Amino acid sequence: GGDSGQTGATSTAESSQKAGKIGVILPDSKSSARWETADRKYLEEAFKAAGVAYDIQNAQNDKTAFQTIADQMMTNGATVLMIVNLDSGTGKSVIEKAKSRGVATIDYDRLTLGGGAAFYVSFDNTKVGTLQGEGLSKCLADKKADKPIVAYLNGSPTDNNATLFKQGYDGVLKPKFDAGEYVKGPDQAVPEWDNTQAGTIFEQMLTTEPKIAGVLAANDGLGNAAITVLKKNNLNGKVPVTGQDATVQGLQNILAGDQCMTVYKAVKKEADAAAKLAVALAKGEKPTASGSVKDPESGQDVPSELLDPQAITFENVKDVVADGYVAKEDLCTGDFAAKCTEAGIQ
Amino acid sequence: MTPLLEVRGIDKSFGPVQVLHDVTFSAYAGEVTALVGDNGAGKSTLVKCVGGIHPIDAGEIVFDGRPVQVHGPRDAGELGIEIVYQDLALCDNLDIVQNMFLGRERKNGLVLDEATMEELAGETLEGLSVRTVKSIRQRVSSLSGGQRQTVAIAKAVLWDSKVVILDEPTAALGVAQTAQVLELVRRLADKGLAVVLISHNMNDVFAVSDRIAALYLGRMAAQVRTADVTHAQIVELITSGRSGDLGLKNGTAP
Amino acid sequence: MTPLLEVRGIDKSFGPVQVLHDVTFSAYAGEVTALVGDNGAGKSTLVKCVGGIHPIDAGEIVFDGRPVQVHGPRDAGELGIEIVYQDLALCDNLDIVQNMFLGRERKNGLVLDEATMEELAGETLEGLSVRTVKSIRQRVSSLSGGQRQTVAIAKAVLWDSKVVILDEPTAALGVAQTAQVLELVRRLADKGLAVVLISHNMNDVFAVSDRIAALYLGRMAAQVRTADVTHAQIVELITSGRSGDLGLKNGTAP
Amino acid sequence: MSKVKELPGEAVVAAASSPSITNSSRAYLERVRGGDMGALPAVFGLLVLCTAFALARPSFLTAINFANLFTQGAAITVIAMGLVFVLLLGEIDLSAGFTSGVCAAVLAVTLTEMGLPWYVAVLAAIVSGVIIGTMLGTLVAKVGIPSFVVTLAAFLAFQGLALVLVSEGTNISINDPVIKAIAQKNLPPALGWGLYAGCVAAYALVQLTRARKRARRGLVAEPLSMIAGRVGALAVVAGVAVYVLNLERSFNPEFASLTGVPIVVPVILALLVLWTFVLSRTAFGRHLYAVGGNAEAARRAGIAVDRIRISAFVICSSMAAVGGVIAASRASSVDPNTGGSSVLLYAVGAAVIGGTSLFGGKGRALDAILGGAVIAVIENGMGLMQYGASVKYLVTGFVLLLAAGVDALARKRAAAAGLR
Amino acid sequence: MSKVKELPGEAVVAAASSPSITNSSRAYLERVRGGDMGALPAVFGLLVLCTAFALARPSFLTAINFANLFTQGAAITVIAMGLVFVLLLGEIDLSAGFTSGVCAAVLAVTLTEMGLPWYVAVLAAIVSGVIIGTMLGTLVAKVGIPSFVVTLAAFLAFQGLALVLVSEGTNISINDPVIKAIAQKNLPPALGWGLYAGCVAAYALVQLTRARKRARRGLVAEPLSMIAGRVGALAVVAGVAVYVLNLERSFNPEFASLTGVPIVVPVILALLVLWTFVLSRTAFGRHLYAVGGNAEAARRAGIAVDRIRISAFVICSSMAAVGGVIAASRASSVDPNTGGSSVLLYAVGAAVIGGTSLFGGKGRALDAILGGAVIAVIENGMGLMQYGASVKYLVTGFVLLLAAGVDALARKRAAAAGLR
Ligand SMILES: Nc1ncnc2c1ncn2[C@@H]1O[C@H](COP(=O)(O)OP(=O)(O)OP(=O)(O)O)[C@@H](O)[C@H]1O
Ligand SMILES: Nc1ncnc2c1ncn2[C@@H]1O[C@H](COP(=O)(O)OP(=O)(O)OP(=O)(O)O)[C@@H](O)[C@H]1O
Ligand SMILES: [Mg+2]
Ligand SMILES: [Mg+2]
Repeated sequence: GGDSGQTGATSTAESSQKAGKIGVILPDSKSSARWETADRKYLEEAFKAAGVAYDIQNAQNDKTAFQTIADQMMTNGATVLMIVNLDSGTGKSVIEKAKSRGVATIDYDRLTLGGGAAFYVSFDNTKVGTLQGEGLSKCLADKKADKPIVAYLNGSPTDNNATLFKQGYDGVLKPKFDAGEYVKGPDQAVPEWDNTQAGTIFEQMLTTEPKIAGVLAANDGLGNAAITVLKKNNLNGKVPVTGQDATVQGLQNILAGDQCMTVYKAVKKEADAAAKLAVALAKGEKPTASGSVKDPESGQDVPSELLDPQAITFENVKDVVADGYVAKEDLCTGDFAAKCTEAGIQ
Repeated sequence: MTPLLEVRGIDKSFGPVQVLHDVTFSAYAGEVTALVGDNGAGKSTLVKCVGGIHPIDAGEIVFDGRPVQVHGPRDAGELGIEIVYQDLALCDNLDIVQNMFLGRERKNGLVLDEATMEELAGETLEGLSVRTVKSIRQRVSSLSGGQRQTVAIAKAVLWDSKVVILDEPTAALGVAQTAQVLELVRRLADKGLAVVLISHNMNDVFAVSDRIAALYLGRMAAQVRTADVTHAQIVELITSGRSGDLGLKNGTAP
Repeated sequence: MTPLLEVRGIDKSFGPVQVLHDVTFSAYAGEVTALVGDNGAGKSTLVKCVGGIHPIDAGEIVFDGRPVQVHGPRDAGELGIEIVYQDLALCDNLDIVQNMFLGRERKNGLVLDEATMEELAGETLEGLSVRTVKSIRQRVSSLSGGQRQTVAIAKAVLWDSKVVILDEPTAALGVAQTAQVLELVRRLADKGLAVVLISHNMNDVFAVSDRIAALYLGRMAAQVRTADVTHAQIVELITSGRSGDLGLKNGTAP
Repeated sequence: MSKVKELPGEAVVAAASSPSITNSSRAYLERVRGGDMGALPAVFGLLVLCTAFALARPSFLTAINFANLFTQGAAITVIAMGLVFVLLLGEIDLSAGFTSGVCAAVLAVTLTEMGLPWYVAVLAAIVSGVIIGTMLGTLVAKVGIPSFVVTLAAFLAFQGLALVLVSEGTNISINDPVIKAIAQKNLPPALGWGLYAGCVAAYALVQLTRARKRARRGLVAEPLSMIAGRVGALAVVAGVAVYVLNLERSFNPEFASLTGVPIVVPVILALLVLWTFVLSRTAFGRHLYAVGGNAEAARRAGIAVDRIRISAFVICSSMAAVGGVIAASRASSVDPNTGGSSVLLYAVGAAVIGGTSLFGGKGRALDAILGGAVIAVIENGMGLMQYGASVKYLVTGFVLLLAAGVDALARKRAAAAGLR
Repeated sequence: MSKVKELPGEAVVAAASSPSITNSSRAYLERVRGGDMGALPAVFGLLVLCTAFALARPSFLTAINFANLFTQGAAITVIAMGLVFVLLLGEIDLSAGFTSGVCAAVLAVTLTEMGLPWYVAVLAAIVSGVIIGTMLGTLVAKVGIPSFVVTLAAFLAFQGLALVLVSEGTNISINDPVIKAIAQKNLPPALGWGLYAGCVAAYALVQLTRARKRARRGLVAEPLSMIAGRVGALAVVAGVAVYVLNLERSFNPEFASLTGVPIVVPVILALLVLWTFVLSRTAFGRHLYAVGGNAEAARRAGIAVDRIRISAFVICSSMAAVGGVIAASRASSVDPNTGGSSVLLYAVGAAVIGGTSLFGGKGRALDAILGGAVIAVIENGMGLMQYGASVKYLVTGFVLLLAAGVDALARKRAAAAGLR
């Protein structure tokens, strides 16, 4: 990251005299690596290409800091505010404050309920959960599991996105539990997406229920925690585990056969779409979006760009590399080189 | 004449170590009772038991003829027992006036009446001839040993109490201040209070006391009228627990 | 004869309050020098300046003829100055032996030599006739006032030092223990050490000292040979700063 | 602020019983020279910080940023003010952050789900704080569990409680205009000036009456010149602040005007005056210092130590509740994370930076304001600096250290001069 | 564990200079009766917890769960052991958690990105800890900033540092078999028994030699019967533990066997012996207690107080580094959250529950083990209970309070009897 945003801002200051300034608030750097490694990079690239001044900051999962950063961006003269809210409430208060100062707003990745931002750009979070549920079902079918016990390792209990993911995979798996096809196992949330705690939680799940046959882990970090415990008990590869974010670690686990699938969100597409809207707004244009989403709280339609997440299994790991999201030299280290070849990665 | 304060058959142990053995002791109104004994004899422990600092294992405390329960310093204070402890017990982070009125602040409605407290404290300290205290708004942590002791004494005599117990009050005091304190002790007794004075200085003890009680290794060796004994006898009682007819017989109570 | 320890023209202020004014004082090897003065005269402050506890504002400390810098207790210790402070400075959470050897533990290689330390501590305490200490492995927090004082004294005399300064060492001690300590003080001086004794007890001062220095409100009123003065003269020096030819003239140094 | 001058922390040398030292302004200067600087080091650290940020980012000095500072720091400052009471006793309350979250959740639930008016909701939040404080205090004082452990347990339990109240991971929006106004709206400029005049006049009056009363009783009193100087300084500083806050700070004023003193400012001021009064002018406050300084001595003086302990926890938790209300107002929402993440550490940090000791016996309500200001300025300034996530953490830590270092070196000088 | 018996915390009454009290077993019983129970309350609290969980979930008592307990609690326990040193001085290290994270990140980077062998990586991690500790200690001791503020700043900065090291939030997988073995693999059963025999024998030998030496010098020594009793108790308890850990605990033993004492157990034991030795048998340890008990007295005794302070921080941070290595081993990965969230509070909590005082002067290495066991049992047991997130938080808090309450009530009795 660094303060390259700053250099970008000064170098383009004169060229875009009348163009405004774009402020971006990312949510945190710990629940997922994407915000600092992918989103920041792609947004910066897009803004620089368009020659618009920008300021990208990270709220580090702190609501108070989130609001303070919003205040400060407006103090610094931002005319477009793009936020990934930490929760709808603070998001809403930021959007309202921005509106009252004539600053345009974009909801990035997360919809601020009742906020009324000008645009919404995102992946469909419930869809992510649905893909995880379907992926797990497929892996269990491949393993020919009979009435498998499925354990849930959910995201942080205080994270609304975790609730949305759960809605998604519950939508797929609950009917199967009800039909007696699968057996519902332990179901626990991991505070703050903490991988260390996830290890303990899963270890204890396995102690109570040694016959767990499938693990729905909400992201790759939690998945890796479960896989570590499974390895210790020589169960890795036998019990399918899901994930999300297509991290190097997750993809390696997939290549090794320890993880059944992950969900890849093409962050670049999302960032590009959002950046396009933001740049247009900053230049005082009136952009339009391809679709819209109904805000369940206010009942209004928010103009939206919605992107589809993609399920990744051994077969299509190569897609992620081809997309440039993960570099081959990071992924295919040591023992994984052979697996990479096997998976057709070049 | 019944004693104003009497303790009967007090036992006190700290864990496995028994410090007081069946101690009986009385203090009479209008008299100064000196409590003497060697280092570690149990004088301070006895005082702390009376003051409710330490719970007692056995025995009873009788105040003005009634057996009473002293569960804490508040109980002792309510009975009218005022104590200057050997380990002064002042709050280092408060100033002299604040320490002297601690727990019994003067108030104007809700608000502390600082002016009145300052005046009263000043007067009391004047009476104890402390000339070197720069300001009575000085924090206690910056006082000299003798100054601290004077503050503790002044704190105890500021109140209307019935019994005043002073645990080695003059240990750190200079010649003039010691004289003042002894005079004060006598004055308190003459006002009808029961005063208990603990001291290692036999001259002081003989100068002001009406009775002397001698502790020896946690047992009460003897309690006698000052007029009936000599200096030498008391020293003997302190160091060996007995002196002629007086004192413990073979380590048991007389 | 040059003094072993000499302080010259020492000034010391705490914030706006000047406590020591141009104080000069000497202690000679093989002699006991008594330092007397009223409560708050500045005796303890002077000792703390010598011990490196307080930095001095002006003046110098001369040891064995050489001016020295004492920036902390370690420096004082290295010069061979051993001090018993009035506020004893013991670690309440350690036991008697641990306190006595604090900072100068006996070791067997890396490991503490507990057995040797216990033996030595026991012997030293024996010499100070403390009969009531139940165990030398008792924590200092559970000791009586006199017992604590004895531990502090024993701690200071355990070492090979050249100057021993005792700040009111007998304040909390009983008759017998006081006698022991005074005897010890004399013995140390006879061994060739310079001993400084602070005390409010004139009998003790006259019993053991060779010289007497009197502080009055932070100024050195006089330093005289004990043989040359009377009891009454010293008391006058303490309380008014002058006595006949001796002492301060109109609040300035003689 | 008048009361602060005579807290135990700063024994006023001038109030000597001997009239030899009379000139208290000289005494004050001598004290500063001697190293006993009271609030000066913290103020100095603050100035260094502000200068640095102003140089790096000129927008730091704008009226809008100045106004933002107050609302940004308000919740932490209020929580810190409550913590001062617990720290004064040498105890700690790790759960203060989540207590504020739970109370904010109570506020949100009474307001939205139960549809009660705002004053009932605020009352409910504060009563929750009182109940929580009573519980914590009782466990510490009566059962004797170390406060670190009690409040660690509460830290965990209250996270659960907050989750229950806002039903597992959602959040509750607050739409009540009064509640939202607390941290988001401003006083009309005229009212701001009125309040200013009232405060300065009251301060002057209190000071003069005290001095006159003391003089009449023959006690050493502050000379008029000193009082005039202090009142004058207050008038100037506060006047400039009110003036700046009454400037127009909207980016497009024709669109919507934005002027006036933020409403949180008088709220915090009122709390400061209240607690400063309690700490320095009532017997209860005196007893708090006594218990913190030497609990055994306080017990021997007949003070009900347990009761004092419990009260301190009650005050701490109810101030946390007030902090929670302010946080909820600022965010116009409550979720299970309210009061979480850095809130607790920042609040304790604020109290400690201001000069409150973790060992008890030393601390003032003003400390929370000073320390809270340091924390708020750092957050505010860092928000203007546009660093990446990792660099921002690093720089924030470093800046905090710098502010504390200035302060520490000044205090060290004081200690070296023999004053504590 | 032998050394623990003679820590300052428990002055051995038996070692009296007068031979009037001789029978030390009687003395011990009397001490317990009098209320001075040493480690008993914590052990008792632990037993209550275990019984409750065993009743609620029979799987709590399985061999696999017993083995899990050790690996789950290891990192926190090791960090707590380091924190004891800082707490002993009345200081605190809020950054210990993230120090462990930073050091784990250093390990991961040296191991994977730089491809160096495992021992170099471990060394690098520990050296990082030493450097961090030196920095923190110097700021506290020499500059005089309160440790709360210094380590709060470090708490922030190290989060940034960890992010930089793991390149802004990615997870680094650890594949080195040696590192992974630390927290994931077990000793061969035979080696476990061998170690057991060695430890018991060494303990007996040390005890006997000491007693013989003291007796020869005429000092009061423990009677043989007492020593035999203690050695016997150790032999039985440790024997049962080793036996259970050597049982087969694989879910499908025909496929792969899983037996033996987890490797972390001897690691923690070695650290316990080391630090107990340092604290109770060396001059350095003695000085730590002295500085914690009365820093001024220690200074007057000529102890270099600053140096002691800095060393304590160095030990704390390097133990945090060891904790970080164990955590990395267990998770076989490092991310910016390693050492974050609850790690610090749990570690300090463990030390305090074990009996270490936050005010300094009181604490033992064993405390960290006892308190760490309480925390681990709670986490482990709660993991078996299958509560929802909110209920889990609530119950965890309550259970923690319960364990601490048992302990507090026992200690209160001790205090009432006049012993501290
Ligand atoms: N808390 C305690 N725990 C254990 N032993 C104690 C405790 N307090 C006092 N003692 C012991 O009890 C005995 C009596 O102590 P006490 O303080 O009553 O003596 P004293 O007569 O006041 O002596 P002094 O003249 O030296 O002040 C001493 O041997 C002391 O070591
Ligand atoms: N840290 C300090 N700050 C301010 N004043 C102090 C400080 N220490 C001592 N003083 C003042 O200095 C003066 C001298 O104190 P000192 O302790 O030296 O007296 P002393 O001669 O030892 O008296 P005593 O016989 O009572 O022990 C006293 O008036 C005391 O109040
Ligand atoms: Mg006594
Ligand atoms: Mg003195």
